[in-house]
Amino acid sequence: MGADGRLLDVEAIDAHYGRSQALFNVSFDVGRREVVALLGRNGAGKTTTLRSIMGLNTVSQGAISFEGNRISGRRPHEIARSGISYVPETRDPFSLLTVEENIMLGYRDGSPYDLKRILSWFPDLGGLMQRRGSQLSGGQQQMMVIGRGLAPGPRLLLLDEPSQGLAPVIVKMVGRVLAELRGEDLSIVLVEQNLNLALSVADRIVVMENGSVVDRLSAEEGRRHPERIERYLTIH
Amino acid sequence: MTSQDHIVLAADGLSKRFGGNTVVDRLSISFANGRLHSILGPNGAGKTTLFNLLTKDISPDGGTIRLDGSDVTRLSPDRIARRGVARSYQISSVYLDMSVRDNVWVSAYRARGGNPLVFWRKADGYAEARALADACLERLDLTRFANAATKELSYGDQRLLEIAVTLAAEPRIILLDEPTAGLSRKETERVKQVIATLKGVFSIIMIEHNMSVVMDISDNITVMNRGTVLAQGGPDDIRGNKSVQEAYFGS
Amino acid sequence: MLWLVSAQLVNGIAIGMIYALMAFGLSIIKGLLNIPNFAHGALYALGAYLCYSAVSAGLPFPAGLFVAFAGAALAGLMLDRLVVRFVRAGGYLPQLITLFGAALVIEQLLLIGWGTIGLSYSPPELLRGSIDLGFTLVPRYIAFASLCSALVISAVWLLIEWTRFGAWVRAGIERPEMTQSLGINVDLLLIAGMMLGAGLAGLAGGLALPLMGATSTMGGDMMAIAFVVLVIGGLGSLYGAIAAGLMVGVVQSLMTVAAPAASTAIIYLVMIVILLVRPQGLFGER
Amino acid sequence: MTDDRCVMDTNTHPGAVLVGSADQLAEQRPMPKGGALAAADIVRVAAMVAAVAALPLVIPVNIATEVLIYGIFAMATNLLVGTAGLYSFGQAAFFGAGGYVAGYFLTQGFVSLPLALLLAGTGGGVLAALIGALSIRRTGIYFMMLTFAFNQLVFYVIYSWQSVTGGEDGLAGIRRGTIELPLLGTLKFDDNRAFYALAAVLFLASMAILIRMTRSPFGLVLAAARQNARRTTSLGYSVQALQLAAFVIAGVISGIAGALFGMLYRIMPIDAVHWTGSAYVVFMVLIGGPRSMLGPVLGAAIFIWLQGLFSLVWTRWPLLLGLFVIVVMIYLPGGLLDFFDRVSALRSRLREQRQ
Amino acid sequence: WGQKAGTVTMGVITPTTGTFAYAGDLVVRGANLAIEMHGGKVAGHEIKLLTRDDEGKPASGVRRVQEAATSDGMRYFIGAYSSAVGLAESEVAQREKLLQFAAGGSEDFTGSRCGRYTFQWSAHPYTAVRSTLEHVRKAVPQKKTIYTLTADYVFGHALLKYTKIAAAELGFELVGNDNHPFGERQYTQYLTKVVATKPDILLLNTAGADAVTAIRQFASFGAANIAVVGPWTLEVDQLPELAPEMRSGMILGQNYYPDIDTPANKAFVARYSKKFSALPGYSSAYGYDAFRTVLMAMEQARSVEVADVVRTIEGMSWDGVLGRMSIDPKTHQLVRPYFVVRCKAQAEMKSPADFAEIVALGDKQQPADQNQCKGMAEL
Ligand SMILES: Nc1ncnc2c1ncn2[C@@H]1O[C@H](COP(=O)(O)OP(=O)(O)OP(=O)(O)O)[C@@H](O)[C@H]1O
Ligand SMILES: Nc1ncnc2c1ncn2[C@@H]1O[C@H](COP(=O)(O)OP(=O)(O)OP(=O)(O)O)[C@@H](O)[C@H]1O
Ligand SMILES: CC(C)C[C@H](N)C(=O)O
Ligand SMILES: [Mg+2]
Ligand SMILES: [Mg+2]
Repeated sequence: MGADGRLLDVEAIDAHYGRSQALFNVSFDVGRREVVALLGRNGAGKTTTLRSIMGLNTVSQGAISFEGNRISGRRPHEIARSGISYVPETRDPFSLLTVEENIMLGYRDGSPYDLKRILSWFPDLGGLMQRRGSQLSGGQQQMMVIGRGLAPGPRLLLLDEPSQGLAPVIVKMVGRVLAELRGEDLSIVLVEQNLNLALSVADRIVVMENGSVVDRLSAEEGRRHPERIERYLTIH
Repeated sequence: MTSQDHIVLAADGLSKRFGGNTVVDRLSISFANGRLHSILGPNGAGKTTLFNLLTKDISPDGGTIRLDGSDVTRLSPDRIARRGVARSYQISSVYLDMSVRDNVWVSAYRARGGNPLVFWRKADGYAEARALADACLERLDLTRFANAATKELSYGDQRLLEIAVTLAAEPRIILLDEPTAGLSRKETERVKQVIATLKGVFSIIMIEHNMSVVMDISDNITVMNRGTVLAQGGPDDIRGNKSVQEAYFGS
Repeated sequence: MLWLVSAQLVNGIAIGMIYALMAFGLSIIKGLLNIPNFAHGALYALGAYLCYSAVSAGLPFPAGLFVAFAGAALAGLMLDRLVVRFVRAGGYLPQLITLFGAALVIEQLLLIGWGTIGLSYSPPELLRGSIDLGFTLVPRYIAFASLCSALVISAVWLLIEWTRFGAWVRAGIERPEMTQSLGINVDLLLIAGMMLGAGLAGLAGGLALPLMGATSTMGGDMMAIAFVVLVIGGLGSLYGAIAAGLMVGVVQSLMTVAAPAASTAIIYLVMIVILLVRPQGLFGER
Repeated sequence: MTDDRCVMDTNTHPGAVLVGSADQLAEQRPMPKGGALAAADIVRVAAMVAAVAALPLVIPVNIATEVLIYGIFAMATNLLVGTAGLYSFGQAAFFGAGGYVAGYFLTQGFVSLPLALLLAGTGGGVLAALIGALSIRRTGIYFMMLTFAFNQLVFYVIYSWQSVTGGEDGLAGIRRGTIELPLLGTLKFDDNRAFYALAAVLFLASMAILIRMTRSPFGLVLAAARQNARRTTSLGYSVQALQLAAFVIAGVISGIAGALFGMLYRIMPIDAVHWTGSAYVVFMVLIGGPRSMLGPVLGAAIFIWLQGLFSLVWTRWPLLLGLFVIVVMIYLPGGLLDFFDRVSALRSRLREQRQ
Repeated sequence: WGQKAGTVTMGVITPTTGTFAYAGDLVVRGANLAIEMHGGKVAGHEIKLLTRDDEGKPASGVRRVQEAATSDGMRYFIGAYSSAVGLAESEVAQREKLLQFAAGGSEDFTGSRCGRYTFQWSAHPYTAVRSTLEHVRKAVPQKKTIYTLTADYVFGHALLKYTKIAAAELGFELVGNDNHPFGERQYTQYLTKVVATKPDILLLNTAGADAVTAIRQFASFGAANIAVVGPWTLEVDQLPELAPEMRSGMILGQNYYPDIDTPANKAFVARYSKKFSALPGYSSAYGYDAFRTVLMAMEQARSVEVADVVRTIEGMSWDGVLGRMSIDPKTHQLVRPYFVVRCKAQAEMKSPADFAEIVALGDKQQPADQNQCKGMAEL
């Protein structure tokens, strides 16, 4: 645990794909029970940032630490076991496994998010348990992978565009779930194009552009001055 | 010229079952020429499956599909496409191992009547297909990526490319499956504008969960639930519909 | 005629069970690791040689079978660490050809280690001779071997079904990054899957020793049949491996009554017909 | 000017109805390019011709001929494996069909070489059309196994039909045939060098055709279908028909290669039809690199040459071959072509550093 | 013609990989020993020995022979081991005028595909079958019915053909036959048929690994009252592949057996065992005796020109490893004795390599009217 109660520290990281650089000196931190929204246009580097935290991209400069321990350079499954979980924007369902297997794949004993709890949020999934991951509609997959990310009982959840492809009623549900989770021992890094959703659940906002962090503000500020964020997201 | 109300595509009593589940249930729907017709519905309502049936990506278990009045229920998907129906996919189906430009080229070549069996000429020699491809990239602001490998695009940019490929097919009827999912505001705005300008000339059928897009530009909206039509009407009718509120908006 | 047909039926079932074991190991590696293991035949041969050496050194036959299993599993481990893991990212074909290269190496190592002359071993006294069913003789050893195969297949199947092992490995294969992100050590899983599959190949080789002897080329022929069984049965299906194994054994045997020269060709015909009618195989899922 | 072409130029395409009509494209002239052939292309062609001419000076002429024959076979296979993504494990059937058809013809007292090659190509093509029509509908490992099984069936048919094919002994006594030319008289190929020249001509022709093919609309669409068949279908292409066309083309070319092989050693051996022959040719493709047509040729050359070389060095030579395969796949996953890429990348990086 | 003055290049083209992988090195041993015992020189020329792997495949054999002839100036070779390979190579030999001393079970070497440049070292299948069955007739007269299992290629076909002829001549009854593909590994379905038919004798017209596997699987049935007979089934090289209890009592025809009582063989066996601490088998004896014969002919002709040597061998008669031998000039078949052995039970064996005892000798040559050789070409 960081001295000042910080859970995650991303310190001045760079990341590359081959020879092209995708992240430039990105820094931010996440406190305990805090939701940090990471916003930015397509191609800004949000996904790359999440993948770097998860250990799926190597970080060429800088360091990432979790609960005071350096995690950059460790292998993804070790990072996951230290308490971080990832829900990718591409969903990546396991197409051959059943929905139940998909969700419970990473479940660890003692996790507060068991199947029952996950189904209480997404009752639609209830009737689909024995389907294969590939036999779901887009939105159903999205619910499934959110559940899959929670099942291990992480202390930090990396959510990449969770509302994508969800019907408004479910988007609202996701908003409620995130609010509920915030009351527990869970922090979230949320990448989200749905600004309303992001603003309604986030504590702090980090805005990215072209691989760099260009603005940081509290959610309160964001809600009062949405134009401060939107100028990065919409046509000038 | 056909009138605005001419029905270009219609399904009658269409059904699809997966195992024991009826996913599309004796559904009848018709799409008018030049209109933008949106399809809403809860997750798993059967919207994508309906698209798959209309383009014959999967075969229906019952019912008929008519294109310009003629029965196309038994046609193969490529024949349907050649009759002027093109679609985008919910999960991006771009060619990851090709350049961005070639992705669109494959579509444009066929659109301009290109014969795929031509093996004695170089592909990059076809001026017209190439011009069409480049124009489509430009429309979606992808020109700067034209020579990039597609797998290097961010997810949102791949979604844009998906739309560019669909447009390059120069269809009369365009089926778009959640065209703005995963796009940032700016890109969403752009796609919305592109769609809005196409409307009137082309018949567009769009599945979309983003209400600001749907309500702004749709002529017609059908709401599906459990494989059947729950409601149908203009944007205002739908907004006011009680059962739609419950099943879809959740308020 | 009838007695001959029934005799062949019995023989076919017995032999088919051994085919099933071989296909089952292949199926584990294919189903769990998504590799068409071209080295499977070589591992089978290795098992036969190891079993031979073990029993020649005075160990009882069951211990020989264990040595075959363990030795082949170890070879599977080495195969994975030294070779396969480096080409895993490349996908299907590079793995296939690398394993083919590995098979060449293993076969030649067998020749170097045990010499070019094939080796023979008679089963323990208890398992010699035949059981007289009245209409036919069934060699005791063949009955034993097919029983053994059935037991092993069931045991391994239970292991995969009752633990989360199977789901983990399948997930790890399809999406290694995602699986790791859920805290699962994919590398370790793949090793375990490879060892299990390879071990079963070795065990099949050990079981085959009294019937086939030990020769360096014994694997190639067996492997072709095992692949056929695998595909007829449907990839990744236990029932499939068993049913198809039995089917291939029986068809082959029965064909000997009608047209012996075609008894090998027939199984390919059967496979073609099945794949055309039911592309996913008998028990496979699409 | 083209800016508003995308979908906007509905005036020139009323109703934007563009149902595929082939003649429309016939009028569409290819874009003129600077010069008929780019300078780089000329250099490449010249280099290839020179390499083919020099080969028999470096290695024994028969081996050189064999390299070219397998080069043709491997290039045809690469049309399937590399371009179309059809992992066929049954190509030996077509190689064999060509070899046996031409061989039978040439053992029966006929001598016309063009006719023999024509028959071989037809034999390979017809068989490929039959097998392809049944197999193409399946994908992935099922396609692989179907082609493999058909290969085995063809093998057993040839094996059992001893009166015509010689069965296990192979079809022996194949003559090389002659070409009657109006002015030049009769061309004979009994001399191994003359036969090499024949193989070289056919090799260069196949290479030219296949390279052009991969860069043509046909090749590009095949590549598209490889990456996403469903998407390609939805763009209006009949994917299976195109793949079948590729399968047949590969069958024809493989058949011709088989005929040359039979004539080279004057015997068509049964093991040329065995499925391992199919596996080997796929390996040649992968070892060389499926990205371009040069790869398979390199693969064939290395494979045949190494096999000969290793077998002289050590009785346990397949071990060396196996190690070689493993090492190539580990260090050059894209095949030997990767090696050249690495070298040129290294060179450009060095150049960069110097500047 | 590539032949350096002062040296003569001879080749051994045999399998070191594939189904007959065990044989290649053994043939080379014998060939080397022949050269060594000849003093390394012949008719004033240095001898250069090439060895090549034919992989047991006709195309590879042809390729290697062709290559050795053109690039290395090879003029003489022995091989192959499999008939299919040897016959294919024989065509190259005729075309390139190379002297081939082949061994193989096919009658075509000296029959329909005979050639002036090819000599056949092994016995004719007629001789093999006839000698073996003659002995069976004498040793176990009560056994009358025969079931045959035949490898489906020239070698098996030839043996089956002469089994039918010899059976008719000697009064056996053939009660069944199955052809199995070359390289078959699964024999129980055939054997089930055999056991059900209850013949007196199971006669194996098959060789190599196929035969070994078939016998092994037959042993697992424990059908003791069916005698196993192999006219040309297992050479002595392969006997150790079978456990003693699997082979005991089998009656086998042999092209060679180390116990043969001739001075040439005694010398060969002595030298061989000293060098390799093992007894020579068929493969080594073939390599040795074939090379020895060619070297003898060169000396006699005082020439290493192929044509001279061919002519000399055609007219020669000599004491070889197998006994008094000559070549039938009309067919190029080596006229030689054939040996029938009975495999010993473990208790009877005096040493691990004491597999069998020679119980009969046969030398009936194929009747001339059955031979299909259309005559020899000019040199
Ligand atoms: N595999 C890759 N290879 C090369 N470049 C890549 C790769 N993936 C992403 N990039 C590049 O890295 C940059 C950042 O991409 P990233 O996916 O992180 O963006 P993002 O903010 O998540 O965008 P989106 O909202 O579209 O998902 C982009 O410019 C993209 O082109
Ligand atoms: N291959 C399949 N096998 C079985 N069921 C399937 C299959 N594909 C889809 N389904 C089911 O059919 C129903 C309709 O799916 P469809 O994809 O059409 O939904 P959708 O309306 O597009 O939803 P979303 O908005 O989430 O994309 C879902 O309940 C889904 O689980
Ligand atoms: C000596 C042998 C084993 C002969 C070999 N079976 C052949 O093909 O003729
Ligand atoms: Mg992203
Ligand atoms: Mg959908």
